[in-house]
Amino acid sequence: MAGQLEKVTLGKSITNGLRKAMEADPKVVLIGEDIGKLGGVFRITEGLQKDFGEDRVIDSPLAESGIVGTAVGMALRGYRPVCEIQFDGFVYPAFDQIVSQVAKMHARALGAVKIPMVIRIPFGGGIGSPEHHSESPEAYFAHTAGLRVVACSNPEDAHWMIQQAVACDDPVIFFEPKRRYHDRAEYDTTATTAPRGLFEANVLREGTDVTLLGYGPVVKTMLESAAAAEAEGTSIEVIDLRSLSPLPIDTIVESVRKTGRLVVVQEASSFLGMASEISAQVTEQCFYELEAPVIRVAGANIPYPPSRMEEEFLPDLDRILDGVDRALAY
Amino acid sequence: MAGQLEKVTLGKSITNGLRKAMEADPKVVLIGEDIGKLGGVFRITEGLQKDFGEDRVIDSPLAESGIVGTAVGMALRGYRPVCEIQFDGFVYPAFDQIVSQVAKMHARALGAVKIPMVIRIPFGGGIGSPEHHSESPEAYFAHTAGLRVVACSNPEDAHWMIQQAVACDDPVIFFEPKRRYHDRAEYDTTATTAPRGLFEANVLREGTDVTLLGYGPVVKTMLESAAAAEAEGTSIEVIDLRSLSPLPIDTIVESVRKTGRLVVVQEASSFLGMASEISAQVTEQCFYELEAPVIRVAGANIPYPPSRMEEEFLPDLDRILDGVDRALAY
Amino acid sequence: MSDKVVAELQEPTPAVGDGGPDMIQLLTPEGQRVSHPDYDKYVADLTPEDLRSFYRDLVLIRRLDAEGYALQRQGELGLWPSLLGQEAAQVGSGRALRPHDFVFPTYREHGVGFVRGMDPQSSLQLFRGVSQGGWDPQENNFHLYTIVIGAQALHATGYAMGVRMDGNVGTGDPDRDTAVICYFGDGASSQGDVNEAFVYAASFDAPVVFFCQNNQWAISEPVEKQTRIPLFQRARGFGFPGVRVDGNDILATYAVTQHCLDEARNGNGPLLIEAYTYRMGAHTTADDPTKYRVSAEVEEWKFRDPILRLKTLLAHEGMADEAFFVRIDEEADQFAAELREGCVTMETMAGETMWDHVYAEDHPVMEAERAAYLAYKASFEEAN
Amino acid sequence: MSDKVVAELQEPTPAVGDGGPDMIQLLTPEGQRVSHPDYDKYVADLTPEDLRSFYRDLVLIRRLDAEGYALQRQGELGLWPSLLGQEAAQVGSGRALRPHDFVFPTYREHGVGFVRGMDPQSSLQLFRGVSQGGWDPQENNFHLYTIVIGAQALHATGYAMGVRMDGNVGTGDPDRDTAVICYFGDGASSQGDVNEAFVYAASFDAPVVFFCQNNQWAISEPVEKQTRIPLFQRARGFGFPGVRVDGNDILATYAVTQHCLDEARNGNGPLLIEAYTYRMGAHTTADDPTKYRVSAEVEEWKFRDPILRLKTLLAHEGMADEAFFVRIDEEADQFAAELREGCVTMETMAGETMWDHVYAEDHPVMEAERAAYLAYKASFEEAN
Ligand SMILES: Cc1ncc(C[n+]2csc(CCOP(=O)(O)OP(=O)(O)O)c2C)c(N)n1
Ligand SMILES: Cc1ncc(C[n+]2csc(CCOP(=O)(O)OP(=O)(O)O)c2C)c(N)n1
Ligand SMILES: [Mg+2]
Ligand SMILES: [Mg+2]
Repeated sequence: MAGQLEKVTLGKSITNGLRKAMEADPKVVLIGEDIGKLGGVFRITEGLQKDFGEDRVIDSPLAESGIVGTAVGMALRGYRPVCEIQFDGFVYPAFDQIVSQVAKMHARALGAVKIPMVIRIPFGGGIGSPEHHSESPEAYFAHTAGLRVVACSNPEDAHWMIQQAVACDDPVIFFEPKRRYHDRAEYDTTATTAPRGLFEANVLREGTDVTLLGYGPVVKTMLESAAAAEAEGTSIEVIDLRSLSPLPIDTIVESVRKTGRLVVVQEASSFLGMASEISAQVTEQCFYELEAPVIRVAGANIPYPPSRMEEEFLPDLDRILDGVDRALAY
Repeated sequence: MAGQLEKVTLGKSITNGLRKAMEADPKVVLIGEDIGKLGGVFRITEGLQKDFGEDRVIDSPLAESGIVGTAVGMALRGYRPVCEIQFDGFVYPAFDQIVSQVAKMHARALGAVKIPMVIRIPFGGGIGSPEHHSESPEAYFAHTAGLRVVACSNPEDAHWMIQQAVACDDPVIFFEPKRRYHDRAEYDTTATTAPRGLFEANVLREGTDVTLLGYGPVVKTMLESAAAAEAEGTSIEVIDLRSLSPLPIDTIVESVRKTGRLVVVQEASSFLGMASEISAQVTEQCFYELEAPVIRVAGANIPYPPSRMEEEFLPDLDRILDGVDRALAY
Repeated sequence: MSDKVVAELQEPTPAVGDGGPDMIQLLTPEGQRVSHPDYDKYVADLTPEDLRSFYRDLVLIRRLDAEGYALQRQGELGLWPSLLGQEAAQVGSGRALRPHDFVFPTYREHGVGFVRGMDPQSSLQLFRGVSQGGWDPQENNFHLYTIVIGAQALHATGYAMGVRMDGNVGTGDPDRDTAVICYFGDGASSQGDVNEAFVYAASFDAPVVFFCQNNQWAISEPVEKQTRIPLFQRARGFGFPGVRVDGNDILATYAVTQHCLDEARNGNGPLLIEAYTYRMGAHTTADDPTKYRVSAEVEEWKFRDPILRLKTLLAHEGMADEAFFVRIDEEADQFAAELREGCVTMETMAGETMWDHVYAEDHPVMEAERAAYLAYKASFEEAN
Repeated sequence: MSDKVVAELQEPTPAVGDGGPDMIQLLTPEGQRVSHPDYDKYVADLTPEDLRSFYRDLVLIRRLDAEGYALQRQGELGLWPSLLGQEAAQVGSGRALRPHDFVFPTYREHGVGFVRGMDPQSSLQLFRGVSQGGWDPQENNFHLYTIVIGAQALHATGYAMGVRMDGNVGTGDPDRDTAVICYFGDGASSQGDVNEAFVYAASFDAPVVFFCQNNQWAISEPVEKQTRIPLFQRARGFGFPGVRVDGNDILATYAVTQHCLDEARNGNGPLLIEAYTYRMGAHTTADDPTKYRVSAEVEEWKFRDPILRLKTLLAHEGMADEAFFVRIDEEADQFAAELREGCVTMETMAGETMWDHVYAEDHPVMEAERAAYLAYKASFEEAN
């Protein structure tokens, strides 16, 4: 049977994915600030409270530790809560609950309880917002054992990944590239199996000279960079990391063994960011294959700047190509 | 004039350092749980409330966000607060205040206000404690722009570093190796100038075959490992990192240029830990000098285990020497 | 259960929009001056001149707000959080402060900043995206805007603890005794930090007045989501006084805030004021309130407009004539034009300044990254 | 300020050790049964057999505690948090629960766990260092110990929200209506999480009873550091009932907890109980209370011993004879011996199990690290 191709935004793909997850399992509940009537500040939960009721789409009081902490309790009662954190910079009040409870409770119980919980976080910059609305806090979570951390970059992935995250029996921190919420792509919205596992990387474009790796909002920029480089005769392999923890290291290593060069892109500050870990692991595994050190194209080690300066902060096409050039210069 | 050599424990050295800082500047105040009459659960502030009064050694209510948040307010009023967090695993309730306020307020004010604040955190394992009492959360802070992060490893350094941290006009996260609190060393307690800057690494032992780098509690183990290796004919250079952020990368690079091999030791989980950042930076700067990839001897990527298993988790002499062997095997 | 507690819990919660019998009011929505035995004294000395200047402040900040909104719509600001409807709460409380008192605002206290003497441009910087704050808090004893909900409550408490440590409480010297005021919203009352601030402030007798503008909404969530009982009663769980004032009544707000600040300065802090008011506009320009609230509610609150009622009083009591009102409107026009001019000409700082104020002391990474950035930029110049 | 609020705030805080007039008591320290109009009914049906079994529980958990202390002193446990003095608070509240109610303890509720039917060894695992918890919370509806102060208050609230979502509140069916009880200490009342739990629980009418054992100390800090007013009054700031009970009086604790659980099950949650008690020992075996409290205070509390007063009642009312008390002591000796035996033979798990339960689903890093660990270990075997 032919699928139904539809052009859907990334945001709406998450909405649809959440709806499917809620239809599939009555234990799935959503909790967060303004996610009911308003549908969330990004409208990701739009229409869901109307259809599933106030017990399944819960407008929470204004307290993030409360959102995550009560969700832990609901998980213990047999629910599968999906928390919405309104913006990246507002997840920190919940940090203690996430690091000391969400991440560790399964281990504490020697497996006797599960915390099948998703924490959705719109992340990254580029939307012209004031302080705390443009951060990339993924490293804090990826460093924390007991959590799984993923980031989607395109509508079809978003649609599937959110469903897979909800189905996962472990806690998943789910990063959404907020400046890509309105990006559209066509895909089969009636398909019944996911194109790939939640914790797999995706080679979006094959190439031979350099591997370009990133996740979330920068993936689109990476693809544009690869296209531009092709025009100049450089063949770039582009990988969407998708899973930050566990790290799909085999896919990365396989690509680096082929190209000999790796450029990792992220909006987060470079110091102790994902690119550093990837650099360490890839260098360990490909010590003799690497033609150049792993090049990190990342945010500066400063607080996210005022929005009128953010273009100078964010990795753009030029900075990515500069990174590629630096890798090729070895 | 000859100095006064005294054998002092690491814990007592911090006590003495705090006392000197409080004598030197009446604006220095301490705040934390149980730091008054009890002198803190590790007795680091012992005697200070008696001598400086309840306004300068403040027993706080049981709330860490409150400790750090009110300290920010005191800093704005012109004080230099030193916060004590009782154990590493209890810093997370204060995470939001640290990441979004302590780290960013100076930048937010374009330099018009300073937050000269120290957050002392006893860290690391090896003392047979239950959950949350043995963690190594340094990477969370080192990843956060706007903070400075240091760790002491021996009494003399502890004595000076705490005074330097208090004198620093930026917020400093000050890690204390709790299982070394009772270690003693002899030094000149009457000296009036610090042997080195707060943000400098210290080459503790020169060597030619491998560079061994670490901070805090593992430094002692590294020295023991180097001694053992010498007996087997391997010459190890041992560096105490001291400053995790900013990273004294030049000292590290200089050593690696000489030895060609680097092993980094930490108790924290390897994924996105300090060793990964150091690996990335060193590989970038010493790509052609490295004879082997940077080897990371670190905690496993699991929550800190029950104390009867912690010996299997912590980097010990054997695991460090195994790392050295792996570096030498290339 | 003790009968007293049960009785208290059975006190009826006032209907939406009605502040209930506990609410302090000195000026009715109709512009009638009403008397209150405890609070009359705080407004007794106000001259017609004072009241006219109150009026002027209200009009100017409403205009400031309208201009902020317009500038956002025209793309000059990225976002604007409107204070429409909350003018009296802000001016009334702001005017009750002494210069050496210290203010911790949220992101909506443009009016308080204005009466503190802040350059009105200041509020715009953050929302234009040219800085994340950018003023010196010590200049007008007005701290930077805090966006993370509730975080400033602890800063205010710590600052007030510092004031007490300095000995600037209860000396009886009005130039010395200092109070701290902390603004936050109804939604913020749910945050751990705000409640911890209550604990600390009570434990250390901190000279801080918590000023909660209950504008009935936290984005799309009504105040009933945050609390079952009137918010001013939160304080009684922590052992300090709470009072509800009509936040659309500038006289009552001014009086109650003065009283509470005095109490704090005298060493009887902390205290909580709930200013019962209403957010007439959207949460910010990014919000669409039609999704979650009925316009009838907004219409009802129009009858309680804070400016109109003072205008009525001034007119009825003959304290101001038509010419005065015209003059203020003209001043507001002028003010708005300057504001707009200042805004559109506000410059974005050069990229390399990003590294300038991350640390107060030298930092090698800042230097290295700034240098790399400049070299990278220069490489484009060269290429051209 | 409203006079009522001022009046309330001027209520005298009871002196140390005296729970004040609001404290519910059914059994005096002297073992006298006193009557209370609201609560007598909850103990009216208790048979002498019931009271003897209360006594047995009290004695056994005191013995459990003494054994925990001794085991720590002998190096068999890394740490032991003693419940000495808090036996009645724990047994009284624990016995008021129904099997399908759910308990969220701190690290000190060994007594509650015991009356829930937990294997007494369970409490020892964490302190012996062989696991960080290690039991299945669903087995006795008794959650794992929570060490991070206050974190469990949100878990309990969320669990109770789930109970309500399940429709298991207010049906009138005793096998269905479910309450959740959350234990925490006086110090914990200052944590943001506990106060957020109050907000959430009130907002969602969660069937949760917050049970605060005010043992007067949070390590070295007296309860006055955390609050100016009696802790049970915290609830009134959040719009739900709070009650203080004599936590050394097992009858009152049993009665008040039953009442509050019933209220919660009927949909009238949340509620707060402050059990006024005393930590007779050190905070844990790592603590030295001589640094911060006077022994006279401890001596005073000895007169309020929770076990002695029940023993007096049983003896005076002829509900138990000397033989009974001897038998219980013998049972306690036996119990302690088994506990000790179980503790010292408790095995440490093999190193490679560290990776077993970090994730519920397969995780490549766990597999890789476990394999590397085993290979590393094997390399030593080979070397020998
Ligand atoms: C910690 C945190 N969580 C979420 C947000 C997003 N947010 C901004 S304003 C707001 C509502 C605030 O409501 P209230 O405290 O009533 O203040 P008001 O905006 O009504 O003045 C929210 C949820 C935030 N800024 N900080
Ligand atoms: C978040 C956090 N901060 C600090 C600690 C260290 N700590 C353990 S128990 C305790 C005191 C707790 O006092 P209280 O809540 O009164 O309970 P009690 O121990 O008296 O039963 C402290 C500070 C902790 N476990 N968690
Ligand atoms: Mg509001
Ligand atoms: Mg206590």
